[in-house]
Amino acid sequence: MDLSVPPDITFVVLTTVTLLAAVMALQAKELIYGAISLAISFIGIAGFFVSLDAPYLAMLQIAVYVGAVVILILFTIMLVRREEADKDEAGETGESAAGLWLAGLLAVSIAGIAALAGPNLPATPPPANLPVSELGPVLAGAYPVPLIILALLLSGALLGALVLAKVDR
Amino acid sequence: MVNLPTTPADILPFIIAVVTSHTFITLVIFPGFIHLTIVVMFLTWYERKLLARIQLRIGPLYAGGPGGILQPIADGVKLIFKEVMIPYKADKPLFLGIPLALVFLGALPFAVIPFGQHWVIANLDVGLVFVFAVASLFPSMILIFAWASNSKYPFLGGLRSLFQQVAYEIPMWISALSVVMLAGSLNLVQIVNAQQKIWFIVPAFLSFIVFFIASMAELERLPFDLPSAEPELVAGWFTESSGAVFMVIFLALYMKLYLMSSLITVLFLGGWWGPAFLPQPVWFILKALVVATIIIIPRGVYARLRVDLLIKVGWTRLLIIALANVFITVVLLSTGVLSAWGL
Amino acid sequence: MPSLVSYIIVSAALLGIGIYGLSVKRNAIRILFAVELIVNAANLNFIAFARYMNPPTVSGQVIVFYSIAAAAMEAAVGLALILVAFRLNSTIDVRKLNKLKG
Amino acid sequence: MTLNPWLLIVIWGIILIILTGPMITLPIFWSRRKPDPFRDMPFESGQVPQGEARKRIVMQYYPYLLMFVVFDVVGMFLFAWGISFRGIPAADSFLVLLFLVLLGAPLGYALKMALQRENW
Repeated sequence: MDLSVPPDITFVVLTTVTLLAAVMALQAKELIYGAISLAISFIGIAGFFVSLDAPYLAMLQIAVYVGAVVILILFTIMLVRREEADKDEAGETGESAAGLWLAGLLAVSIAGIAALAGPNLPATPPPANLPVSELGPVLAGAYPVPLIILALLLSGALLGALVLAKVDR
Repeated sequence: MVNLPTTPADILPFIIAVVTSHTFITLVIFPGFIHLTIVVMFLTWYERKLLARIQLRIGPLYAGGPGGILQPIADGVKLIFKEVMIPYKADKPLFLGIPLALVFLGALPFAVIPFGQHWVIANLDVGLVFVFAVASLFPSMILIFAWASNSKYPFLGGLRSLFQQVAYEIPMWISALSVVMLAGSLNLVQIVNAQQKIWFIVPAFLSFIVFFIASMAELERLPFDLPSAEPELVAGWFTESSGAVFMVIFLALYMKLYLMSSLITVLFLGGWWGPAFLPQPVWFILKALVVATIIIIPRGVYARLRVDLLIKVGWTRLLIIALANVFITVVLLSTGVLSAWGL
Repeated sequence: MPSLVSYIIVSAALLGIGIYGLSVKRNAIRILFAVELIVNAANLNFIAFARYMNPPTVSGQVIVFYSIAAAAMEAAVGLALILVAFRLNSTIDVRKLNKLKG
Repeated sequence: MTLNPWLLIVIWGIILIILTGPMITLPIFWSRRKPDPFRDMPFESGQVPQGEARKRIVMQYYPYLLMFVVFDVVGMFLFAWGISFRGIPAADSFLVLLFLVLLGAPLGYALKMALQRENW
């Protein structure tokens, strides 16, 4: 979507917010701050969705992730005792370095492959004509089997989580 | 499009052009900040006066003008000069930051609420979902604030508030679904435009009832004000707040009251449509204030429910009524009964 | 508008952060955070590719819809599992949850 | 000239931050702050607080929270279907109905479980 500001500013701001918040989500000392950073990171992703012409998905992202999943996470953090939840996280230093290497290698290789393939990938998007109302028919009609599987997944997850969480006597 | 100034002489005309542009006026003056501040301050005074009348009291009287109408300003000045108390061992950044986030989130959805055919800040295609998505951030904010206070009453109140708002959000969405189907759009301006001939309260009456009850529960108004039940929990999740923090939370709550009244007006009561002798925004604000009055009145009249009953009602009765109305809407739309009104 | 490659790079960075958390963190809730970040990285890629297709297609958004639904359910079940683990072992450190180790 | 609505929302958000932010940040500067263990004590009707404040979590309403997460997704799906209800063929709408019916059974069971107090 043309934001009538230099779009690179939008992109840079969103990237900074999303990635910094993602790092904070994993590194923040208290888990509550981690959860809040995770929420901010999700909102950043929603901002990406808006700039990529998928406003409905952005709203879905905020409503489902920030509105619902983060509440569940907060609830669990508060239920699990605090001193337990905030216990020293850093494993052995060697382990942490190995994790950093693994993650860095993976990210850099994917980014490298993307950059190598860059000339073949489209640099500018085609003009958009995707009104929100186009999502409905495809969602409801084009994929009937996934839809039913989604219903089964939702019911399975609901019942499964309930049965897990209930107290056995 | 106004060109950016290049010479010093151009700066003054540039500023004048910006300030008189419709965008600037919508942002700052009419549906924007000044209008919002005035209405919210009026609502705080209005609620006190109304409740006083119901209970045969007088209410605010001395602070300026007729009926103490300057009382909100006096309150604001008092609160802003009080000490900012932070409870022992409270989480300071969250304790101070969450109230600001609450008032921000309460005011953000006003960007998409249309107060008139052209009196809207951002004519957004997914406006309704935007309002719901922003409103769905409230419960987690309240929970974090209650947690940050490090005190028992706020924490209990915050948990109650969380469960209550969560229980009523889904019935609210499903009842709004009927309206979306009737209007065929999520754009709030188009939803109001579709109501030119018939207000949606008529074909979607059950939805209106559900939406109204659910918004009362979301606003924690009596008879649903369990999170701040005074005899048990003092002031609920904002027990520990005082001074400026309290003022900001108070503003956020009234902002949300006005937001919900406006949303009901947009979805069910025909938005700005009304006889032409008054301008559109006046009709809108009148309707919203009437809705706010109906939301406020039970506070002077009713007792409150028990919390488990409350949550149960939300999930059993209201959800089913809302779904029933969706099916009614499906039938109405597929049989074409409403085609006389252009739906 | 930025090119498709820049979106892929952002997504790869998010994936890297997620993988790091997944491999290093010991707190079960943090591991869940990492999984959510990885899912989000994938979603970002789907939306970006769908937008840069010519003509832009809505199917990418549908896939992301399913993905968000699945990720939300995964979080719900995962948090219930963490609850049970905490109730049984009074810890959520994944390295201490080793009862099956024998 | 019409700006992009999302840009307008961002501008509105910035205006809000600028104009509401001082309401808390300024009083912090000018308010007298002298830490005093008695005044900073959490409010408990004059009693001295005992134990930790953040411990009493009620599990009783947890199932409703789970139902909320599930029906959040369903609600958003139904909105997407509702906007273009007129443009969707009846067979597809019937599929959506089937989707809802499939979800009705677990919802009923979850409610039944949630209402059994001894489970929580």
